Amino acid sequence: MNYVIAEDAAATEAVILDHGTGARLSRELVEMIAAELGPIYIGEMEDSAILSLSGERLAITTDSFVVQPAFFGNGDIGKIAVCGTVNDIAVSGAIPRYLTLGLILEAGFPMPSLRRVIRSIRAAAEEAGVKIVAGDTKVVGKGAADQIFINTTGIGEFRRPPLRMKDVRPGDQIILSGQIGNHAIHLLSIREGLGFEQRVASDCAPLNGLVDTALASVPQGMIRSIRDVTRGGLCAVMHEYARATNCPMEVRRSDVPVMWETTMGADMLGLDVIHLANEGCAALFVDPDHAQAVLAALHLHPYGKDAAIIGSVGQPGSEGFHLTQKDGSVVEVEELLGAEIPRLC
Amino acid sequence: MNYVIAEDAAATEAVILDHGTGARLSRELVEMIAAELGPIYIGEMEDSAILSLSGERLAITTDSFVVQPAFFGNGDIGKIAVCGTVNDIAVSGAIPRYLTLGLILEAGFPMPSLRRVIRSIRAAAEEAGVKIVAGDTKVVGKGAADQIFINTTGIGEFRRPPLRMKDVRPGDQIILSGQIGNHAIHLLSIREGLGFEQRVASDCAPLNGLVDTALASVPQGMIRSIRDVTRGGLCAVMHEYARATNCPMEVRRSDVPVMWETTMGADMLGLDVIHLANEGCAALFVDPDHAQAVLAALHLHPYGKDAAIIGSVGQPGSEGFHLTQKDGSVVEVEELLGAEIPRLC
Amino acid sequence: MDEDKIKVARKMAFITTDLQQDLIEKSPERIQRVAEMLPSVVRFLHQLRERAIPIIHQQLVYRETDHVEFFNGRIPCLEGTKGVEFIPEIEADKDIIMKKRKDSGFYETNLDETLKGLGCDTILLGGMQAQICIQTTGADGYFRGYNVIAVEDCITSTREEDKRRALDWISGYCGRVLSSTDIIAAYDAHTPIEFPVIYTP
Amino acid sequence: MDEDKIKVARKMAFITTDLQQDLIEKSPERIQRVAEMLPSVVRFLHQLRERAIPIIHQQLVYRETDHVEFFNGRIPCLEGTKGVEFIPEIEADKDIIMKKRKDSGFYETNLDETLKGLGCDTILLGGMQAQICIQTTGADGYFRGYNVIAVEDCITSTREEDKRRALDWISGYCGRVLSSTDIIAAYDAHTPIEFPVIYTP
Repeated sequence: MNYVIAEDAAATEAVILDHGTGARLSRELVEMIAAELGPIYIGEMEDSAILSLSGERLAITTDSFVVQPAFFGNGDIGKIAVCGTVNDIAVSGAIPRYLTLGLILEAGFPMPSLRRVIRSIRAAAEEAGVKIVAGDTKVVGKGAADQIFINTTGIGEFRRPPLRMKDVRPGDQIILSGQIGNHAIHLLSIREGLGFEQRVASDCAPLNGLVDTALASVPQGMIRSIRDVTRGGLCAVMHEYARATNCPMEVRRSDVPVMWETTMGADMLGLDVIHLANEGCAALFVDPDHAQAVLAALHLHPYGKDAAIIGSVGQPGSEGFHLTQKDGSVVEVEELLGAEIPRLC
Repeated sequence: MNYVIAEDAAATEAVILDHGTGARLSRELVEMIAAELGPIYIGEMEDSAILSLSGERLAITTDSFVVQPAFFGNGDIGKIAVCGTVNDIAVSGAIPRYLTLGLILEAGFPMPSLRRVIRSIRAAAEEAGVKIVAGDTKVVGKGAADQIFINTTGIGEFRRPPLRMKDVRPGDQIILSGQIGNHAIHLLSIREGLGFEQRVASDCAPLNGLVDTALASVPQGMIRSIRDVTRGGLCAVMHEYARATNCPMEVRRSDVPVMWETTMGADMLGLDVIHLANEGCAALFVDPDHAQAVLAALHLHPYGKDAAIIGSVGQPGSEGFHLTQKDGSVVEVEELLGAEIPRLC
Repeated sequence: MDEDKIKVARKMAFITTDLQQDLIEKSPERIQRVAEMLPSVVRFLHQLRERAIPIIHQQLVYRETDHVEFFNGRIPCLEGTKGVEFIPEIEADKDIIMKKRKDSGFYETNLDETLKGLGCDTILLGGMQAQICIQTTGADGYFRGYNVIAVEDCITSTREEDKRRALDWISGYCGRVLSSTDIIAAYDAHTPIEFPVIYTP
Repeated sequence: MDEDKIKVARKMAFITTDLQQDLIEKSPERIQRVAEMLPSVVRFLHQLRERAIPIIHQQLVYRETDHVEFFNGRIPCLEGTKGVEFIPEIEADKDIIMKKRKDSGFYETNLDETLKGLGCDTILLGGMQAQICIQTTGADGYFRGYNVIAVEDCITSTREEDKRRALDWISGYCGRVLSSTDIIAAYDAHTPIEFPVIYTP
């Protein structure tokens, strides 16, 4: 009997870094896991699962955070761990209410750093109006984890109908709530010391207030669906909706809000901002007659001041993500296979 | 500006391995985190938090699993991740209903191993009758995690009153649902190649069925409280109840169910079985007039066939864990500061 | 003693554990302790060979990738190095050599199969350290139905108290503790060595 | 050109990047590329020293504990090793030497303070690699309000296309690309070097 499967199976297919990027390989991994779980897996591949528990509908989501670097210019892994899960709940249309908090700490992680993370968690949870209802802390040996990993699981309640991808219709306008790419450029810049970290801050923020503002601005049903734009960036979200609706997502690059320095940094690294990760940006799919009203409401919210209508949902029959470039040409943007790795020395 | 706090603070207090053992240092760490979280932390330091969500009461708990070795003789980290959380929910008196599943995978973790873990999760969830409602998978670089870490968060619903530590009374009988120490001796034995792994299997099992059986056997309120005996072992649980009730826990060592080979292995390693971790054993605190009925019910359940009454709750006024040894002497067993490290070569 | 409560050693094998360069040279104490024991071991090996009693030398072998305690700043008993070799005095190459990767001599080795092939029902244990490798090989052998004898004068530990405690543990749980002289004397006189049959409670 | 849309270089400093043993010896291509550029760099350094224009050599220094790409099986530019040293041709010890630990020369260094202390408003960039350290030091300097000049014949990359792309990026976003000859000629003739003032959209 051999307990060390890893050794025997070393020559076979293995999990690789690209399985964790939010692009196609990630999806395939998730699909494999869902298939293996079979009938006990009742999630719908949405970010939040909707539960009927004694007649009450709840939203629940879980996320693990392995941010590197764990501390950055205007936040840290703790803030991200709260915002990420709050945002997942909020975009489902539910009100985020409770979080659980699972910490995995590497032996040697300094106590002051831990305190700083916990304080960030507190501050972000206070801003988002959520309570942490259960926690767990594990410590692993030096080298067995990378400083700190955080899992948060969120529970929200529905006081309005859930928002679902399948309600998105041809002609719906696509609104981005803010500039994209800043989080990724900020973190890459710190990791490599590129200089952009001084100009480009992470967008990490809880978006439930912004979502509430948007939903309150128009009649029920006029905002069809909302998705937070995280790993995999705008491109991954567009492909996700294209697949779910069997309609192409048609976006104008010139209307996508991006900081000039972010474009500059991405260009230097050979990256396209549409693939970059964000932590405080949502895509909203809105009835065309109500898009301006939603946009106006978003502009009044601090996290929505750069919101813009970036395109619309095309006619059914062909999937894909169609990007109108600045020169007027239309390109079909493929989903990335894995992470887009920056060109470095 | 320096983003790398770890380096600056290297000389200050750090998280150490002992912070993760379930003994005193763990508790202090948890208390520090709860204090830092302040008013947003509304858990009660019970394994499951009880939520009032639109009038419905739910139990919720979260746990991360960093088991080493990840695969063992009669189970793996996947089985433990389900059972651990199901058991936390079950001992609160709630019916476990839903789990979330967060995976952190080290790059290079073999796909067949992952499948094996997922299958174990499925099997354990099927046995326990729980559904997995949301999932998340992260991949980290080689060396940034130890093969696989799993977080499960569980949600249960109360169809009977919650069980609480504070309801335990002097004179209540303490029942152990099964033999202790087997899980720890099995894993230590595999890790070191000690030979005991062939004779001593892990006790890892979902206990919600057993808890249901016990609760159904006597009138409501006669089982005051139940706790799963995990990290920190029987000793940690006894101290937890002693602190919560301000009563001593009085246990007879000769009545504690332990496999002969487990005692033998623990003795070789210089460990005391009362400190060893378990994954399928619960301590029940029962009204003295109903203890025999509960015991009889437990004996009919496959996971309760070795159940035994091991002692009782003493009179209030002095806390502590009093153990009557086989020679009749009574010793006051202190809580461990950290992990009890086996003596090895 | 009740007949069905005792069993008798029929065919023996001697198993030495970890008598390798790196493991002995870890510390001055170990070198000293092994030096004290070595004459007994060498004499016993000689007596056993004369009587065609099988001898198996357990050899701990680690790889570069193993996560093990470093000895003097490096992985001990590394495959292909000098340190993994047996000390010359035991003349290991006259006997059966068996690699192992963990404490118990039975753990993922073919020791059990080898002993069965030799028809042995009794294992004599020697070498070091008493409190882990000897003890655990003893327990593991006992679980597999072997009679276990710790050869008192052919076993050592860095500290005498660890050896004492280990031998007490073996005699208390799973076997007997005898000197090499007693074993040879019993063998030559055809005196059966008896073991209590322990019923697991 | 509109007056308020241009600014003029007043005081310059030349910053070389990563002209160190380990970084150059990483590959035969790099050795070759640096050898091709070196005469220009040496001549330019000489001309600058004659004119008392400040020169700052950026030195990448890693520690044993850094998680960085291994060069030829080890951490390059390790503190205290030969590989961290500058190539002798640039005679670095005649000038200011400044350690850095990441790509941008401004990142957690006192480059900004040093330039301000010298009264410089314009940075001339040389060394390697164009597409990371030069580019990022240029962007970072630009963000801090410096005029940025990439000295075309004193910059290199392992691959010519990487250098080309980097210089295009600098001229497109944050600075100018000039030859060392043009810079010295303009300096000697008191011809102002002009920069467009770029308004961030």
